[in-house]
Amino acid sequence: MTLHDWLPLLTLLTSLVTGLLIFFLAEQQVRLRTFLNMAGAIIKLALVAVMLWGTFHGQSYETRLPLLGQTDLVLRADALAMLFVGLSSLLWFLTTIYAIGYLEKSPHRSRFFGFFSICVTATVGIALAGNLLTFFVFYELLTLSTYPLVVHRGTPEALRAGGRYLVYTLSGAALLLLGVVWLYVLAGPIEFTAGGVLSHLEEESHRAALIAIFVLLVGGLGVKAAFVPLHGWLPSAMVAPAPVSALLHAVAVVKAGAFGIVRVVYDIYGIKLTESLGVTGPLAAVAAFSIIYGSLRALMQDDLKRRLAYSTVSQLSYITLGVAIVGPLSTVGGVVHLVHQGIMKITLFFCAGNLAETVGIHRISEMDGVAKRMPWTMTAFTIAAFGMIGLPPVAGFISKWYLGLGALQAGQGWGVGVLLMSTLLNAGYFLPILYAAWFKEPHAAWNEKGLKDWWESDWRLLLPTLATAVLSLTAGLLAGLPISPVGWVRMIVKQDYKLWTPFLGIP
Amino acid sequence: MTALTWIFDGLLTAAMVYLAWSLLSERDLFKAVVLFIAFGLLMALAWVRLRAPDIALAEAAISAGLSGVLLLDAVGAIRSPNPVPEDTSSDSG
Amino acid sequence: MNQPTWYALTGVILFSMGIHAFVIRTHLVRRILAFNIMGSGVFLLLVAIAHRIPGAAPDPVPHALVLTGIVVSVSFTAFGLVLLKKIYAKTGKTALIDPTESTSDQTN
Amino acid sequence: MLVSAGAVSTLVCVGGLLRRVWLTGPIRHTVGGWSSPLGIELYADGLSTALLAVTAVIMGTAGFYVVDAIRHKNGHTEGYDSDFFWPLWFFLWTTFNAVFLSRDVFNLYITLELLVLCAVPLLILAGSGAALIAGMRYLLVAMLGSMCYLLGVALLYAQYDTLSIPQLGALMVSSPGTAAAVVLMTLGLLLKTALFPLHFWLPSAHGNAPAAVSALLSGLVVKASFYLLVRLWFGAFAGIVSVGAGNFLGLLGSLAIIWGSLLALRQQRLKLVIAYSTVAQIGYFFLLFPLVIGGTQLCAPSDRVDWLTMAGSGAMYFMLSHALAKAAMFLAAGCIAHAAASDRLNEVIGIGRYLPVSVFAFALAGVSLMGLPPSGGFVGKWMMLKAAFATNQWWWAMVISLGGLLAAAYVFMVLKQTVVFRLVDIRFYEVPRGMQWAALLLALFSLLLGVSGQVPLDLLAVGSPFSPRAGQGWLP
Amino acid sequence: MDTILGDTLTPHGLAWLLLFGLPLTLAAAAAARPVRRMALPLAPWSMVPALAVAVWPLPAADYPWLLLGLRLGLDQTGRIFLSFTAFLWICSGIYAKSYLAEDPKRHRFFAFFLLTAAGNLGLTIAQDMIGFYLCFVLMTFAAYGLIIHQGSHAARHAGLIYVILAVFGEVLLVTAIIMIGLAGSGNVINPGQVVSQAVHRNLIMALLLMGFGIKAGAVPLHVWLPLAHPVAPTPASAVLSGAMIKAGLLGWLRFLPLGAAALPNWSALCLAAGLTAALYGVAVGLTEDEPKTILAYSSISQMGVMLSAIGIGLALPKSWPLVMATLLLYALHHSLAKGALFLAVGMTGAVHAGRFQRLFFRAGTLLPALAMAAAPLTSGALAKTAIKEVALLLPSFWRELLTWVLTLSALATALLMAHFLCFFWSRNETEHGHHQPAAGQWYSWTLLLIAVLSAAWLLTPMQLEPLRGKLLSPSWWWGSTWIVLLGGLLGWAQWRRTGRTGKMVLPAVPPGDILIPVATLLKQLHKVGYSAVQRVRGKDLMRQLLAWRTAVHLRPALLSILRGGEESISRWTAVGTLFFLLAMILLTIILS
Repeated sequence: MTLHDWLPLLTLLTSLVTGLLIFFLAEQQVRLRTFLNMAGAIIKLALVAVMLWGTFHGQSYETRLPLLGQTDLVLRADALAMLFVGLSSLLWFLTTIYAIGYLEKSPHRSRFFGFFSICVTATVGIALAGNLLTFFVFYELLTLSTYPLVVHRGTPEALRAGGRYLVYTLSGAALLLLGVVWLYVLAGPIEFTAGGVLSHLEEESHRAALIAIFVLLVGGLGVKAAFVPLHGWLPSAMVAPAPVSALLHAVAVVKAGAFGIVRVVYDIYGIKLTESLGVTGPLAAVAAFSIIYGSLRALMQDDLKRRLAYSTVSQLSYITLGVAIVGPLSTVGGVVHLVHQGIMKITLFFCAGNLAETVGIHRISEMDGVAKRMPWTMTAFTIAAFGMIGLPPVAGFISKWYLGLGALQAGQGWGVGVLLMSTLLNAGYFLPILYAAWFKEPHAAWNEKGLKDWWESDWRLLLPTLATAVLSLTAGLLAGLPISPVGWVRMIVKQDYKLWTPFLGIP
Repeated sequence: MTALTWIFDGLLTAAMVYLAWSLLSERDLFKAVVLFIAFGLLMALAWVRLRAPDIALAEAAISAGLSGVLLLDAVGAIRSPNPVPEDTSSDSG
Repeated sequence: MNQPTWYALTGVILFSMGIHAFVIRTHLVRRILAFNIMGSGVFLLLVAIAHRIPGAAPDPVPHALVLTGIVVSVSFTAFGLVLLKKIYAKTGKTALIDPTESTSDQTN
Repeated sequence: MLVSAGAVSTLVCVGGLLRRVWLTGPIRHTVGGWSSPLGIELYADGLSTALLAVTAVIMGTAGFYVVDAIRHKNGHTEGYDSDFFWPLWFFLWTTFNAVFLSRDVFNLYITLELLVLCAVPLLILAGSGAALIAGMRYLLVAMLGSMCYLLGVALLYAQYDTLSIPQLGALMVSSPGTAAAVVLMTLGLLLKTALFPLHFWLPSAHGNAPAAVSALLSGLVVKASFYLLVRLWFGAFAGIVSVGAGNFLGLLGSLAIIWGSLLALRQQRLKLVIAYSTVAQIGYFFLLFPLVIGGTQLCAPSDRVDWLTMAGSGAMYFMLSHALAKAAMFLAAGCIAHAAASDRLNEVIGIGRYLPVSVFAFALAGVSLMGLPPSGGFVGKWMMLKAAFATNQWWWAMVISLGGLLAAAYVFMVLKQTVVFRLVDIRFYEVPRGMQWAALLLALFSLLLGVSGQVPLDLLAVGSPFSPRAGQGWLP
Repeated sequence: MDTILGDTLTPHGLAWLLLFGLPLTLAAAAAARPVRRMALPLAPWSMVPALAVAVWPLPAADYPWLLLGLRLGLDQTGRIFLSFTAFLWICSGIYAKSYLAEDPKRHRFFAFFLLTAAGNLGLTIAQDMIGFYLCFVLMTFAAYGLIIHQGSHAARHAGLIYVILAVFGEVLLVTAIIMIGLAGSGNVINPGQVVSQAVHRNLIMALLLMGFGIKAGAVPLHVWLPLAHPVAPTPASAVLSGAMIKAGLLGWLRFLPLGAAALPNWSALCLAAGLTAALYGVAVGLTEDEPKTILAYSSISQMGVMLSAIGIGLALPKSWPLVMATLLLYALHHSLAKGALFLAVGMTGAVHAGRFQRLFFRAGTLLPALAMAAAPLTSGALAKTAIKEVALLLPSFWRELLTWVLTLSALATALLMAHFLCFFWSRNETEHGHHQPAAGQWYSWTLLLIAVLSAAWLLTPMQLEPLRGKLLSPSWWWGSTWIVLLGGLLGWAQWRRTGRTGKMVLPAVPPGDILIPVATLLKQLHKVGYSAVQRVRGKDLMRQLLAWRTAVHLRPALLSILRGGEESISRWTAVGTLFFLLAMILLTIILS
């Protein structure tokens, strides 16, 4: 075993060990806790950077530990995995800074940061999982470690939301487990392999079973990916503290679901099989419905975080739509949205949290003129909102562009219709916020909670927000670079899926 | 086997069944226990009939004797005036 | 029908009477009695089947089993009676209330 | 001192046995040189060794818990300081070992009776009226069950002239007498195992015993009669029981899962929640029967060896993990009750702040009950699910899944109560660390079963009773 | 690495970026509190490099790393567009500095002003679709800040209408460019062949015409224009009408398959829509009494003329170079003249200034108005004549129609300009309280007037040079003069007839005309839709399905089954019965 074989495991351990250590810290040991948090996040970032560099140059990293019979616990850093790992470790780093500022002086911080780190461990585990069982193990770990975060405040409302979260996610996981087991029985150990691993099965004799398994798997994953009507947990989970919402909506939970669907379609079933089973159509329909429904519901919310939550329901399904519209371009659009949605949505939640913490704003109707008080926060919000609408040069546009191209390429023009409809609705629920914040006069003095400083708020709340906003902007602006998210995804599509066509735009 | 033995066995088993029945349906507990001791003695006879003298001895001594005494003691104890329950409130604990 | 079979039949009858009484009687002493009757029935059956070959010496194994069984059932009886006395002393009851009452907390 | 010496020596012996079984396969030992049927023959294969090991772990850890509880007793005594406690404790341990090592139907009967005669006195040590009544009911149930069982034994001996399980397995043929014996023995054991709808005695017994005893009752005692049932159905009765019979037990098991879980959700005392959870989990174990027996008919002959062994090992694995987890839960509940002087759910609100270790132990054990990875429960569930699909019995897979969800419901119901903020601070009694860590240790063991699943699985496979080669008759 | 960087590090690569980046940087500076004092004086000059590039063009540059491969460069179209656009922005910028000198929100205005300018200049030099679209979006959304700058109710209403239409426009456009991109040109603007041969050609055409039509104020998508122009600050109105709506025209020029294939149906549609707009705009404008609104409707009318020229191009691909030259000329003329007129509206205080200034002001307003009315020697004459020349190439029906309508439109425009001038001048005399225009306003306006006079003649596209000589000959004068005179007379007469109040016989059409009924309809639809959605709201399917808590805690039936059931199976008799029953079932199963 060389260091190469241990890197994925080490990446996992950086946050796991941090989390476990933090559990044992007393509430008052703020400095030590902060040090541990930051050290863990930075070491993880460094390890991820090394692996990214290696993956980019064609190296592979794999840790294999015995788990059960012929099935190992496999952690493998392929390009798709690194996309997700890179996203989550970077955003973890930022969210940790944010959370330290956000939770200053609130109780139970050791518990919070402990579970927080474990949550990230689970996410990285999901990303690096090299087979279906490993994926499932971390998928469940994620559910368990997020629950304490959702109910962190301990209010009746939080407990209710936590209960809902559990009902949905555990039911989803039960479906998923059924699908996973069935698939293992049918096809033996399932290692994620580009192009799918089920090609050795005779499609005809197993057709019904394969479709049933697909439905189970996607149904199970769809709960976390917040497909309508499996999304009910997401809007109520917004009672959690803002860093948790950021985790739920951008980094970990919903992403895990969407990422799982990508894995199922590309690395388990393979495009060919998925298409010939005839399941892509219904999947695309579900995704389209979620996109529209989520946007419509978002339009009706006054609570800022609720609106953002429904927006997630809608945006998440872009990823699935990209996958379900079978084609290289839509794949690029869908998969890259995994990253783009993440950085944009986390910006929005950071902003919402910052507004709530600094000036006590929770509802959109209270946001009149807030940009005068918090121009930087609202600038970040504006950038991210434009990205969500899909306007250039923010990252969201790149996703939309490829999704649209892909839908047309696959001869599914209705997909473009869905995108446009969604764009209009997104504009419908984001632009009024921007208008109110920038152009309306404030009603009364702000309910000041933040620092009156040179900064408009606690710098730990502001800096991560600005960083992610800049990321959203650069991810779109520098899309031509091979190391930009979309460049990376193009590489994945080219390498892993062998679906490269000359239409991908820039070589 | 002779008819006599048949008759004896028949009577013995019939008596056992009858005794069992009556002791199980007897209203007076004390009487029931006495009937049970009698039943035990009949059982001992039955063991002898089945050529199991070792069991017969054991039955007479242990089952009829020891059990009988214990039962009588217990019946005596619960017939005595009802003691005040010490602490009923802790029952649910 | 031979003699052992006759006794075996008696054993079955005793067992059935015992089990019936065990279930429908509530007084604990009666239950313990019923248990003993059941036991006697089973033992009769066991010894009866030891006479598998008519005339030959009976199989010693069932005898050993029955002896052990008698010891066990006496232990049960004795322990049951001790327990009964304790219950009586504590609660003044000689019959079992339904378990839902003793777990008691199933109200709304 | 004596207590630790006893515990340590037993642990060492079990360890040695485990090593030998692991290395050389099943061991047979005839006590005093007398062979069956009169003599006592001891037999250790992978399954029994695993059970011995789990018993040793639970008894050892719970013993440690008790020692600490005695040392720091508060007003809320649970009867650990009785003079009878330690003798009964070690007798119980002995009888467990005897049950798991016996291999003839009568020996098993005797050991099972002895088990009851040790368990009920331990149960009533709590001394409350409810405990006495629960103990009495348990005793009566044991009486009824054992008599039925014994009648079955008599009927079997009458027909086949042997008591040894392997010999019976080779000889048994279908006949009304045999069928009656099978039914009587099975029903007697079902009653003792508290399978729905015959579970009525269990919640009050397990809910009213001292916590450490509840841990043994729920963790091990019900397993003993279930173990017997497994040995019989896959050893002696293998030629008799049909797919329908297996499905019948599976059906009862499924009902138990639903019924037990729903009632657990309705309880307002922590220990009763856990007790009803045991009712539900027992149902889970019984899915073993349809999975293995049904599998013989429903899957292709070439696959049978693997899948049936997998189903059996999976259920056994689930049982082992449940034993550890359930014991951990009761010990944790004991800590909570010790601190709050009550185990009513509305009086332990927010206790997690004061007893983080105990609540964490409860949560970890809950993970295992729900069958979430990484836990022993997950490994067992995984294998059972796999077997269900492999033998084309997907409906049992549904039940298995549902069971996990229902378990999650009541586990989180408790966790929710204990982790919530409490506005008014209430003083709790100090809970000694040893008690808390004992619970956590067991929970961690249950988790460990999931992290390194292969070793115990290999152990279970040593002379597995579920392999079609081992059970001679039940292949069509 | 070189392939990724493209031309980024070459001098011209950096120059292009500077051209685009300078206004952007200054916009950011204008928004940032610490440096905004320094930013404002520099603001107008940040557009000078753009003008310089229009004069001395640079080779195109590629930036593969930016967006999906940005390409900046200038062709002939771009050059002319860039020159008048940049010029107008510079003039407006200087004007605005004085005009808004005391506005407390001037920094915000300049931030948006510069952002809009950056977008407008950028889209002129963008040679790839995504770059073009990016700049188009930037311009569109930044202009919102200009429109609602005053913050009045009317301004907010105009802003709302504008932004709704803008979002629709963006959606249509992005669809169109996605389709074009997929049809074969990737990201590079490559009209003509690609669109004309695309499978979805008609759809793409419709999307492009509507998408850019919103910005270009094509009827019936023009409704934002008469609302937005009057409420925006004057310099903003000038660029809105002078430069920004031309961006829509540029979009058509860049993306439609002009010169590639003859599309008679689309040509007919464009011609019809354009001619209708040309007349409709004037007709509605004549009923208005607000100078800026009148000018806005005039713009609608003029854009209609340009759309009909596009229609000509769609019919005659071979003559496209000529048609395009005409269009460029027309756009140049209209942009400068309309810009000058709008700037004049902001200088009404001049009538109270000295005599010379008043005279200069009057003459200065008359000049662009005459140009609009195509008086001889003006740029308008050149542009209109060119279009008439081009119209002669059409087949007979359209040729006749176009000639007639163009003549009619010229007359109408003259009438409208007379209406405007009478109105404007008279109002100046009656109204008081206007500030004297500052020096910067005079100075920038004068600069623009000079351009109105000269630019069309200096920058006449090569293809139209013969026309220039023709127009200078007096024989042509009469032909155009009588129309101007007639129109002017009619306008004056009308004004006199209504008693110098400008009140019309016809009731004034509210600005936004067809928007009013449409808005009412939409409001009703919204009400119905909203109540329908409200009804569905809260009925979350999954919540109903998975409400185990409800099931367990609230459903009394289930509760009583649970409790009663557990109680009844706990009685010993029940246990006995169950025991017996189970035994019998198992026995039956085993024996069967």
